[in-house]
Amino acid sequence: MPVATENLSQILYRDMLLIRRTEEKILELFSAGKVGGTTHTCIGQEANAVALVGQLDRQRDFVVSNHRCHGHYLAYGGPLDGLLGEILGTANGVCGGRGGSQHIKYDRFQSNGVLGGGIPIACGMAMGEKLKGGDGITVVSIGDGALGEGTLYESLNMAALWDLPILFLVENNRYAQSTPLHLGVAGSIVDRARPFGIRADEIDTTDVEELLVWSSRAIEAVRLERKPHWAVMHTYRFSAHSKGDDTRDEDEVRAYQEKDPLRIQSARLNAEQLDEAEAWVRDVLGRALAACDAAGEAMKL
Amino acid sequence: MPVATENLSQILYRDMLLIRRTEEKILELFSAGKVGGTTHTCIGQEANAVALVGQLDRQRDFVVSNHRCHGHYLAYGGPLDGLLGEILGTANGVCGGRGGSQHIKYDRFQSNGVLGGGIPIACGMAMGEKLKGGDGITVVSIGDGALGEGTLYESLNMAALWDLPILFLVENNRYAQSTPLHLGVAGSIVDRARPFGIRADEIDTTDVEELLVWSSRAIEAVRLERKPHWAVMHTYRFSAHSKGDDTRDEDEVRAYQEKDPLRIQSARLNAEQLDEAEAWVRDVLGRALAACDAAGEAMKL
Amino acid sequence: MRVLEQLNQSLHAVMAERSDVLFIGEDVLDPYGGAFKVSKGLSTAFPDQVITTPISEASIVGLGTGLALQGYRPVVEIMFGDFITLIADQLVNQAAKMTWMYNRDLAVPIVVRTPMGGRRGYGPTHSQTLEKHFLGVPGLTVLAASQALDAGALLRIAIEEIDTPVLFVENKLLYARQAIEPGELDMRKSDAQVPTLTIGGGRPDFSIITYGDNLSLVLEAVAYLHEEEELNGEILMVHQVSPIDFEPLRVSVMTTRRVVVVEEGIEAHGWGAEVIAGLSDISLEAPPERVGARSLPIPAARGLEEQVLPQKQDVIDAVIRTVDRYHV
Amino acid sequence: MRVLEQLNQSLHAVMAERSDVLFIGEDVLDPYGGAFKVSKGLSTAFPDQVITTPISEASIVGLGTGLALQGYRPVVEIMFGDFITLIADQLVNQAAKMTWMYNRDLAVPIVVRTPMGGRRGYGPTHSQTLEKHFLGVPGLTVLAASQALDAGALLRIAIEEIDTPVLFVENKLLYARQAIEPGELDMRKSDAQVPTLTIGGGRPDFSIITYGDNLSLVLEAVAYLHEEEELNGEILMVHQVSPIDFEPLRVSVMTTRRVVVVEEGIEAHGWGAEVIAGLSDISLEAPPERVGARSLPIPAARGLEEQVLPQKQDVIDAVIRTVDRYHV
Ligand SMILES: Cc1ncc(C[n+]2csc(CCOP(=O)(O)OP(=O)(O)O)c2C)c(N)n1
Ligand SMILES: Cc1ncc(C[n+]2csc(CCOP(=O)(O)OP(=O)(O)O)c2C)c(N)n1
Ligand SMILES: [Mg+2]
Ligand SMILES: [Mg+2]
Repeated sequence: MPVATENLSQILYRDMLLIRRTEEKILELFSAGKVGGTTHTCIGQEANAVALVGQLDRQRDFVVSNHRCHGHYLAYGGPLDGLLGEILGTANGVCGGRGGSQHIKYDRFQSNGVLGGGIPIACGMAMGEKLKGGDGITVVSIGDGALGEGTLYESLNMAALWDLPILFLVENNRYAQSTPLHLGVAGSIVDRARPFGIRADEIDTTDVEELLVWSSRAIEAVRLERKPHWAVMHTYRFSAHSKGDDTRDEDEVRAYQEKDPLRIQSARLNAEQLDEAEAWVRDVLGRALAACDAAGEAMKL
Repeated sequence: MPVATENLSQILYRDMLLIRRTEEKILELFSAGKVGGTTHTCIGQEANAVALVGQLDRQRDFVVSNHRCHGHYLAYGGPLDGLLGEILGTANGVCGGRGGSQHIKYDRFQSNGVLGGGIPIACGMAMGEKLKGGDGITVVSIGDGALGEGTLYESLNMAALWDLPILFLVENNRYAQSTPLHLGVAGSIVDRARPFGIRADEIDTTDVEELLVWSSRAIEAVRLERKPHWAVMHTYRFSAHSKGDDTRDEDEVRAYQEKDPLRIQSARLNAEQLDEAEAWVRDVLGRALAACDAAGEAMKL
Repeated sequence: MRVLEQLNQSLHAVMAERSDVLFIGEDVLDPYGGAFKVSKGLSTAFPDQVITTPISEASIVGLGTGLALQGYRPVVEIMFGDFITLIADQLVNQAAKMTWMYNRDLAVPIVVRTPMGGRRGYGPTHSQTLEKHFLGVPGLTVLAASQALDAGALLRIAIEEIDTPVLFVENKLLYARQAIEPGELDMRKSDAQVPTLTIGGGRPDFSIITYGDNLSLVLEAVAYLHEEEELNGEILMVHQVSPIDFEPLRVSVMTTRRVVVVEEGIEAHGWGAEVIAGLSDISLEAPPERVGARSLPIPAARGLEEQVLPQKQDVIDAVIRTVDRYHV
Repeated sequence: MRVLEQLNQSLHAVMAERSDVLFIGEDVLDPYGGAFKVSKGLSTAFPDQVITTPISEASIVGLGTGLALQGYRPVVEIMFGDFITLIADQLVNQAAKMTWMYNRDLAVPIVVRTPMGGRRGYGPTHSQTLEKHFLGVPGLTVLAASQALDAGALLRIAIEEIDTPVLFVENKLLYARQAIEPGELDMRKSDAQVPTLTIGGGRPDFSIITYGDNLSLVLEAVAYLHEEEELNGEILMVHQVSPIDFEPLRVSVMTTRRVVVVEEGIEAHGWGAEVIAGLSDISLEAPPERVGARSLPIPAARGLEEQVLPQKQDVIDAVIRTVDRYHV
């Protein structure tokens, strides 16, 4: 647990580190054959999750995530053992092992593996909140690849027509599976929402502290003005799309790794703080895995 | 048949008049219970069809139209008796009575009643033409209401990515069925294509001669540059959405009728020319109806 | 009262009672009141509960799902049943899966209403009976209104009582038909949440299983067979099209041992296939019969449309085959 | 050779022969070569014939339809069969209708290929067997590859010979399976354009009708029943899932009078219902049996997935019921 003396930089680092180590562990478990199916890790993109989703208020805000959802889930505050259990197919999985890596629901957070499918649902959730007069917002996360799905534009139109309090979090990691941006996305990403009359903004950084300030403005805009917002984060993933299916140029990946959000953030911490974070994460992760072991295979239909 | 001495203004008027009188006849036949189903007439929008579709080259250009397709069909050069037969369900219908008012194919022209459905198909036709190295273009027509369908944006993305020779003809008649523009379409119509990197242009006139010049530029841009173009025509329909289901403000309709494209064009003609046009249309329409009578009810499956 | 009024009045009543019921669809505002007028008056009476939408079928169903997750009970209208192809992903991969997939006590009480069917000359993309493609989807309930059971009451069950997504099918021709008054026909009601009706008295010679507006032509066929052939028919009017409650069907067929299934959708891989398969452990006097549309798009011209869609005579012929034909 | 190589090599061959065959899909370029590697090498060998697309399932099928209208023979890959919900409108209301609706001699030779099925732990939206929702669509042909018939040859028929749109179903597990060599099994081929295989010699006691990768568990079940119960099974391997060619099925069932239909999709309203209904004029010794998935989404965890999808034991039990059970 965070200790009282921890400062914001430490907390951000620790939260990103937890995501990083969890994703690494998941890939390791996959390689060891301990998990079936598929999974999509967000290594390299942790700062987005922590900066934006991490700032939401779990008591009132909603998140609709996609296939690459682990980081969003953890930043939202979803229990780690529930996530690992879900992926391992143990009985403590947050959805009892039914959903698996891509289909998770916890409190006001949910994800689904069909690209584009969650976007209009997020609009409905935002509209529900609006009708109730609540001040919660809904965040729906999509990648650059999901810009190909028509439901996105149908939803932008609805969100604008009805002033829905929804934040479109667009994580442009420059690839959709194996497809580089220029083969899948014509023109501009940030402009895609503008013709609908939706405010749009973009940021190209992996510095979690910069992202935090930028995200906080985006969140507050939606929360206070009760209008949609299109927030594009240019980013990069270091891990493969799912498991080992990486065809990107190694030099390119290496170049982006220079901007590893953890590296950037670690520069703000001293050695002791870094060790402390590692130790904390190791402990939390260890306990979560133990909980999965103890729970045993999910067998209850 | 057009007489040798006819000038362009006359031809444009006559072509629009043919559409107008045909649509009026169709509505009359409906009211008389001679036709089942539904139909969507384009009274008030004739100038768009004549100016844009009428300029296409039937030997090489393709048209994918929608539910409001009669004017496009006639401007393209589809046979009148085939259209009337199709709507009346007589054996001479251009599709043997199977398609009816909304589902027509003739040569390189086709229409379908599911909004948005034809747009990606038009992209495929444009791509086929491109692959063959032909210089035909594909025109796909949509209304303001169809801006709600996601396939449109999926198609804009494809058209831009692959430089497809396709012209998006957007007829904004300010209503989708009973729904006024502001309840269905957020933001800007002309801008909707721009984030994809597609050139877009708009025109707000019912003067067929102005539209002709503007359309010819749009067509030539696609034909020569082999790139998509988004062409928005602001217009108005005088008839009901389909048959008698009109809930628009009468004053509003009347105000727009001031700008009746036929009235505007008739000012360029003398009384004799006007009479000539009426006579010609009466004759052509009479013969087409007679052909339907002679063909008898479509009974062959 | 016509079925249209039953539906409309029921919506008025339930929306007056409950502010959590929302009506969503294209062109649903007054004075237009929806393409088939089911929503007439709603936007005037309940302006805050009616949402007219852009033409975005997939997304308005998604919108409804999100609202359902927020505790509302949305009723989404798809203007023509032919367009449910556009909402397949939202129903099958989203709304219907949520409760079970997330392992949550999560109601997703969205009702998607849509007019289906032909016989009005609307042509190939406005006349189909496509619900057959949405049967047997886990977590999705498919209901169909009829003249025989108060359609407004059925809609209310869908809105208020069923916590899964519901696809609620209304046949276009049904709107203008008079509801059958209690007592007008001899009928018994099963006691399932969504009842099946068993229509017809006396000792039946054959069973006809059907749903929706097919009842009208089935009634005519049964009357004809009674008068001309002295055959007594029992009609099983199903209202929950999927999943099927086989109990009342079995009771009838075990008595008659002759069965005809009638549907307006294309016969091949249709609803009738499941009915017959589900009854296939019953030993019948004659092979079961199916009456449905031919495997063709629905043509616009009247004379053609008639040739594709099932007619009264097809039902009569099928029943007679169950009397004359034997298993091979 | 594995089924994956059969498909891939066939595509290489047909694309080398014909420049009108185009391969369209998401992530289909080398070196990636498609999510399941069916397109491996194609973009290198035929750069002008391979189009990698944005993630726009509906529109890439529309694109293919437009290309088909232009005289091309496009093969469109949908990355997971679960996403065919997104292309329902393009297939049902557009591609499949055109020829007949326009009353034209108009070929729409688009092939939509997609990997279906579970047993790999992919979870609720990446494991389904959804082709059942696309059966009985006029103008649409649904084929399924198997180990028993050269899958590459079947795909070539779809591409070159069938002029209607084809939904071509490939089971994910099938890719890695070895194709059954001619002579390896005792089998006869029907002489339809898309053949049904009748597998098994001797005097059969029961018929199993199935398609796709179900063959692997059916073969195991049949072997078990032969060894342990001395029951002889005949397997009908269907490759044209819709419309069904009933002839070879009838021949077998008229002999055995015991039939089990096996499919991986959800049993209710599934393919098996049509098979049983289509054979329902044949007098059987015992009620026909269906084996399919339970009416639940497909869970991710292995132990759970097994409980939902049909297993070998389910087939064995069903066959035994046809021996032990009687009509009511
Ligand atoms: C409708 C649909 N089509 C295809 C897929 C397969 N798929 C899963 S992730 C993915 C790429 C998504 O790219 P992007 O949106 O950029 O997100 P990223 O993976 O880069 O985070 C694809 C094609 C899917 N899950 N859903
Ligand atoms: C997918 C789909 N949804 C709904 C309809 C019913 N419908 C037919 S025309 C129409 C309005 C279309 O408006 P617009 O695109 O502006 O064209 P206009 O009728 O004004 O020419 C609607 C809702 C349809 N045909 N297809
Ligand atoms: Mg991406
Ligand atoms: Mg309009």
